[in-house]
Amino acid sequence: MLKRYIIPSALWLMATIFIVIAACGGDDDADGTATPTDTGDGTGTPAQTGEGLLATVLDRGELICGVNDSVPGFGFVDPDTSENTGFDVDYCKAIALAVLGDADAVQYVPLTADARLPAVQTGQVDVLIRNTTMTVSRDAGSGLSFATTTYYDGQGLMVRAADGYTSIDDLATATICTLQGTTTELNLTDRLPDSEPLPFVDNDTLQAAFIEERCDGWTSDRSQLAARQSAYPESAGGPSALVVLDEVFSKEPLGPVTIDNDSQWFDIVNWTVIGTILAEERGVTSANVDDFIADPVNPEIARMLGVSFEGGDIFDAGLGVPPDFLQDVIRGVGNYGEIYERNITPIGLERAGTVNALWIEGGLIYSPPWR
Amino acid sequence: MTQDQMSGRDGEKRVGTRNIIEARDVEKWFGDFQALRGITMSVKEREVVVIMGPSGSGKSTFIRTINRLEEHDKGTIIVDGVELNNDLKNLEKIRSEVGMVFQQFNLFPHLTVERNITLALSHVRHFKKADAHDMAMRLLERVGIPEQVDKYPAQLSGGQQQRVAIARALAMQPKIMLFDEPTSALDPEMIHEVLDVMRELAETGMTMIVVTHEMGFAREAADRFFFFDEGVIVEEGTPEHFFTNPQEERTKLFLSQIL
Amino acid sequence: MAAAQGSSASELRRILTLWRNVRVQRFVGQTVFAAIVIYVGYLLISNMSGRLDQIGLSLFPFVDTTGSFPFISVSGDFLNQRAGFDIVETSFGYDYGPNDSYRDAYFTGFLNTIRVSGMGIVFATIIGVFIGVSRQSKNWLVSHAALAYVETFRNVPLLLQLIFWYVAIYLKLPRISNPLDLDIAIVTNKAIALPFVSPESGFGIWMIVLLAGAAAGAAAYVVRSRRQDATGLPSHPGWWALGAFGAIGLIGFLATGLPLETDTPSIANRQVIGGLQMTPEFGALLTGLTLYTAAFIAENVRGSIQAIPKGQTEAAAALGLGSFQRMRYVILPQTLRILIPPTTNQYLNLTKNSSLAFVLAFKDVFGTGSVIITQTGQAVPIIALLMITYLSLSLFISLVMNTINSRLKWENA
Amino acid sequence: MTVAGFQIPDRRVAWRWARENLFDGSWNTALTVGMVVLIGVALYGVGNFVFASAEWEAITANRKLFFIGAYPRDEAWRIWAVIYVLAGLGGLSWALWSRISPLLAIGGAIAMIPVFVFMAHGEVALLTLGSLAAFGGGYAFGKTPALSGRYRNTARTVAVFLWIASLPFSWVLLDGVPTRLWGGLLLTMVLTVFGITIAFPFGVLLALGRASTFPVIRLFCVGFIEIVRGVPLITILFMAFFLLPLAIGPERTILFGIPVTGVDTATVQRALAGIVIFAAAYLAEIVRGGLQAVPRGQTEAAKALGLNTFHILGFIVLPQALRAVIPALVGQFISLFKDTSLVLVLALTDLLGAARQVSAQPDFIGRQAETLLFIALIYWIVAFNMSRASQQIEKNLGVGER
Repeated sequence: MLKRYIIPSALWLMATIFIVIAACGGDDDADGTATPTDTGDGTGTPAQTGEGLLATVLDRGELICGVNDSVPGFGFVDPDTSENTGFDVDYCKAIALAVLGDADAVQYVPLTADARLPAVQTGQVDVLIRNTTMTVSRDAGSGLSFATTTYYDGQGLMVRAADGYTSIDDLATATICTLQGTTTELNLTDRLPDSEPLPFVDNDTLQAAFIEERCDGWTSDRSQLAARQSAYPESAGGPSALVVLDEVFSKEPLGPVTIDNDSQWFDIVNWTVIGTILAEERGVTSANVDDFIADPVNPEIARMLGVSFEGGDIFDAGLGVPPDFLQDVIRGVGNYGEIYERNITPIGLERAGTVNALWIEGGLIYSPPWR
Repeated sequence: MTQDQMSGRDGEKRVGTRNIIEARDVEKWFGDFQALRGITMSVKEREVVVIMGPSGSGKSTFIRTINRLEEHDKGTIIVDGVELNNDLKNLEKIRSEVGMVFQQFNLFPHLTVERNITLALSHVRHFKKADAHDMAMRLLERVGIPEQVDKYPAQLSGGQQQRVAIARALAMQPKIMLFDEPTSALDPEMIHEVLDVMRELAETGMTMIVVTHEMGFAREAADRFFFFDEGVIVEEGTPEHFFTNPQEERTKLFLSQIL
Repeated sequence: MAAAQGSSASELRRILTLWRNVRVQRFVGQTVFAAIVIYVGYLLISNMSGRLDQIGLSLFPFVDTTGSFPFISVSGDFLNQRAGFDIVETSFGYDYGPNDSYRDAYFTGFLNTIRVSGMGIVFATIIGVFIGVSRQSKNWLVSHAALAYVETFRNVPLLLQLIFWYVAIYLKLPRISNPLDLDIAIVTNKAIALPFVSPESGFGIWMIVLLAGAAAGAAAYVVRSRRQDATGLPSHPGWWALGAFGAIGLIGFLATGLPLETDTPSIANRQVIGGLQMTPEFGALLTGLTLYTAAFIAENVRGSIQAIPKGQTEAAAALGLGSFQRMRYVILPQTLRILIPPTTNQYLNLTKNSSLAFVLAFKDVFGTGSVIITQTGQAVPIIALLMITYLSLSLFISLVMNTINSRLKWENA
Repeated sequence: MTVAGFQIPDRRVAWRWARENLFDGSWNTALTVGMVVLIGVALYGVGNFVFASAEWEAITANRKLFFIGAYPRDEAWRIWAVIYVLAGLGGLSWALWSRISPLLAIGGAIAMIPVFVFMAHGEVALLTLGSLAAFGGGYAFGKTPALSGRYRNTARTVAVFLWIASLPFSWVLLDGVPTRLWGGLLLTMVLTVFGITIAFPFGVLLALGRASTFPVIRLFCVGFIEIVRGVPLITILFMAFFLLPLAIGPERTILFGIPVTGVDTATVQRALAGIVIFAAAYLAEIVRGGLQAVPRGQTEAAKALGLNTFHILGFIVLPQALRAVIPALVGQFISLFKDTSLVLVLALTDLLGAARQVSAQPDFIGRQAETLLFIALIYWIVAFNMSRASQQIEKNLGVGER
């Protein structure tokens, strides 16, 4: 009889020991000097490490972009066309245009909140553009880099109008639905320590629970709340049955995320975003970009579009992509304002007067100089 | 066994006068198949009755209706003055008065030989533990295997198992014993050890109904003989009548095949 | 081999013979196999480690490798950091808050897994046995309803069933604004609450009295069993034991001055307060796991009842045993022997399946683990930890069930 | 005989049947009445939902999503091609092996689901009927005198190879569309079928390894099997999802100190890898059961004839062992079919994922009950019929009869 336990027990023990020893082996390996891993680095085959993701993406001919598939406005699947659309998705296209010159050369990987950061860490996606908040621990401690913020968001709390809540403090002991594994879950605990968070893995089950009054409040980034509010089913009272409370209790700068050890790739992603902002600032749109290519009215536009200004040299910042990459980007997806108008305005989030307006209009959307 | 039963050695006088089993027009269906088509038969006290017939003739079904392992659909069966019907009280009374031995022994594999014998004694007859043990030992001696008392059925040979099964049935001190082909699952060399026990039992004056194809036993021990076919009694009589002068064609055919 | 006289030919033959030797072949074969396995394992792990190292993570941060004995020290590292997220639903009174560490969070999830699996095992067994016995019912309607149950529940993915129970059943319970208040119980989709008791002064003494009652019950059982053996009269030792325990417990309860206080649930501030509460998330998970597993257990029960030859029942009936006695002394002991191994498998499945809680907002050990992965980025160690956790649970359940099985010796029936 | 209960010839017999089966004693009558009430309430609830309160538009508007996910309509011919090839092969096999016919018939019936559920869609119905024609064509070909007579054994061997070849063929054909677009029932079927067929050889090897007399190999196999079986599938999927790219990812795979180009896996392939690992362990246990069912005498007889170990395994032991476990293998197929729904955690859009996408669409928000019931029906039809088919095979092969 005893035999029946000895074997599984021994196995179990061995499994544990194996993992531990393997881990040590791994550690040694990382610190060591002449191990196979290092040989890999030592040989330094450019295609593998030197040019990193850019080379990989060019080889593959396709960009793998981690996105959301259930937030209207930012990233969701259009039921009519089965295609991914939204603000974040347009930035995936922008990067694909910048690197490959083809807006369709993108493989969208829908990711849950839980899976998104590991997906970047493990190289499953080249870039993550999925309402991800930049925080210091994510940037510094998790092997990730955050590019220029594309949307300045903040956490809000949405309640049903009929319940009569007027401020966030009214919900001090309430049940509040949130998404699992997000910064909003952590912020909520900081802001309302006595509340009962109910963390779901996806927005759909969360909404079902909220409609049934399982929870009293729904906390998320205000952009997502707005998107959800705009699509709130009529059977549950429609958008007017909901109120997003005024207080914003966190800063949620959302932007593309890349892996930490590949600065070239990071730069391409970062400056593609900046390019769309600069284009808006300079009035370059998808409609008139060809006019500007033909006649760049000032040197910065010429530098940005990678064309010669009055017969001068073409400016190449050395990003590793052709200097005229922004031409494709602007022609394909438009400038920042166009992307915003196309995706976010329809869900009811006006831009004027918010932090997401251009800096010259009092907002935070600002482009460093292109030179 | 009472004294007068023991004394009834003489074949002619041994059989009593009272009908201990009376079956009248018994019919039984299995779905659309009619297994018994009107069986009428009575068995007297201390009588040994042997039933023969080809397989599917209804002989097993009939003796199983006597302790109501099968419910009959029509007709009446009266056992020791009690009619078999849906009344649970009658049923339990009859079942503890009628012992049964099965073709497949049906010993309880999870119980020792002793527990097999004493189970019903303690839970139905409410015997003291010591008394039940004594009873078990006495019966095991009677069937000739007292040394097997602590074994499990799987450790015994077929003949030994069947003898335990007989002892188990006898423990309830039944008035009637039913044997449903008790030797047909046994190897030849074990058949006679079981038949010896049965023969001895018949000599003590037990009322027995035996379904068997053992001609030797039938000729020697039986008082009366029935031949079943297709759910009816084809022929009935003494063993002599049967083996020397059967009347019906079907009986003749059957006997010619079996002898 | 005696021919080895030093000549090179015989030396060669000796080596060849050695090579043909079965034992040598076995040894070489296994060594090669082991080497390949170890090398491939090393390869995969060094790759992982290298890749993680690039982005500044380590493969298994629980352990520090140090030069001196015992070479490994479990440091915990990130698991000691403040978790920062809250888990509202905890089990067995375990106290957890957002200021506790990731380790505490993981443990909270672990206890939740144990609670839902434990309760699931109990309920699935009860329902499974009930349905399995119903499958054998002579009543056509009952046996076929049981069949429909089994075929429905086992042919649809559990994950789908869990979502269904949550979204279509538990969330549709009365809302908190319009609760179903049954005086003794409150039913809302925030919680189903029953009255419960909480200890008061004298509780400790009463516990001691209860202990004494248990001892008295055991004594009564022994005495009555002996009497039954001695006299043959039915003495119902089980009932006597229960009676003794109950009587002493009740007297003690009154004597210690009613040491329990009823805790009736109520609604305040849109929350259900007090009493014994069950959240819809836990309810849906438990219902789904229970009904799904019960379908499989029912099939096991049916199979094992059918495996008992009909002759056993007949022989028992022919001896005059009543239907309860037949079940208790003849059928059940034989059934259990056949039933326990496949049922153990179902218990293991239930425990593993409880990880599907991730679709509901119930934090079991897997759910907690995946939150920790997101918050810390430490996928490798957490997945390893999860696997070890589930392996341990599986091992524990097998151990318990095998012990029970080996105790069920025939003679104890 | 419950079947007899349905063949009630006239009223008297019906009444007798009812009395025996439903109203046999007061307890039974009470039970019957109780059950009637219970079933009535349940039927009313379901009926009321299905015919009155449910809005099935969520289903009809999303037919494509449920069946093939985001697979482009223009490329759907690839799927049809695969179905036609499989149907033709199925027909051929039915003609060659009469004994496996239940499985094939059920497989065909499952392929017909789109027609039964979506009669409205003319094109699909036509194409599905076409697959019936392919099936019939294969059958007719298999029944030609040459194949059913002289060359029958050759034909069988060829058919087995065709089946094996049909898998990579199907994958290559389907792969004309990137795997990220695969979804719905298509993805569920791909994961199940490829999962179990790829896992099968590994399962057999593991089972043989576990039964081996070599302690090192046995220990490895026992360890693999028991560890995989001791943890939930979801952790294995997680592992495949997170750790596989780390271990064999595109950049740093090193073999004997030489860097080699690693494998760049998409989510579907990773999920498949996880499923294969999982299924191999369970299949190994099933095959082990089969190995144990082969009497020792078989091996001994083969040894006495002078066969070596490989011949004994290949010609004597494995054929008998595998034949004995066909029903269990089908059972594993069914449970894997249900378990693939867990790829939801990797955000793949299988059948369950499709249902969740539909209930998130603005037009159909909150229509979860309809979508869940609909896919539950699909899962149920497939699983139930497969299990019935396996029972039939069990009977045909005489497995389990002693």
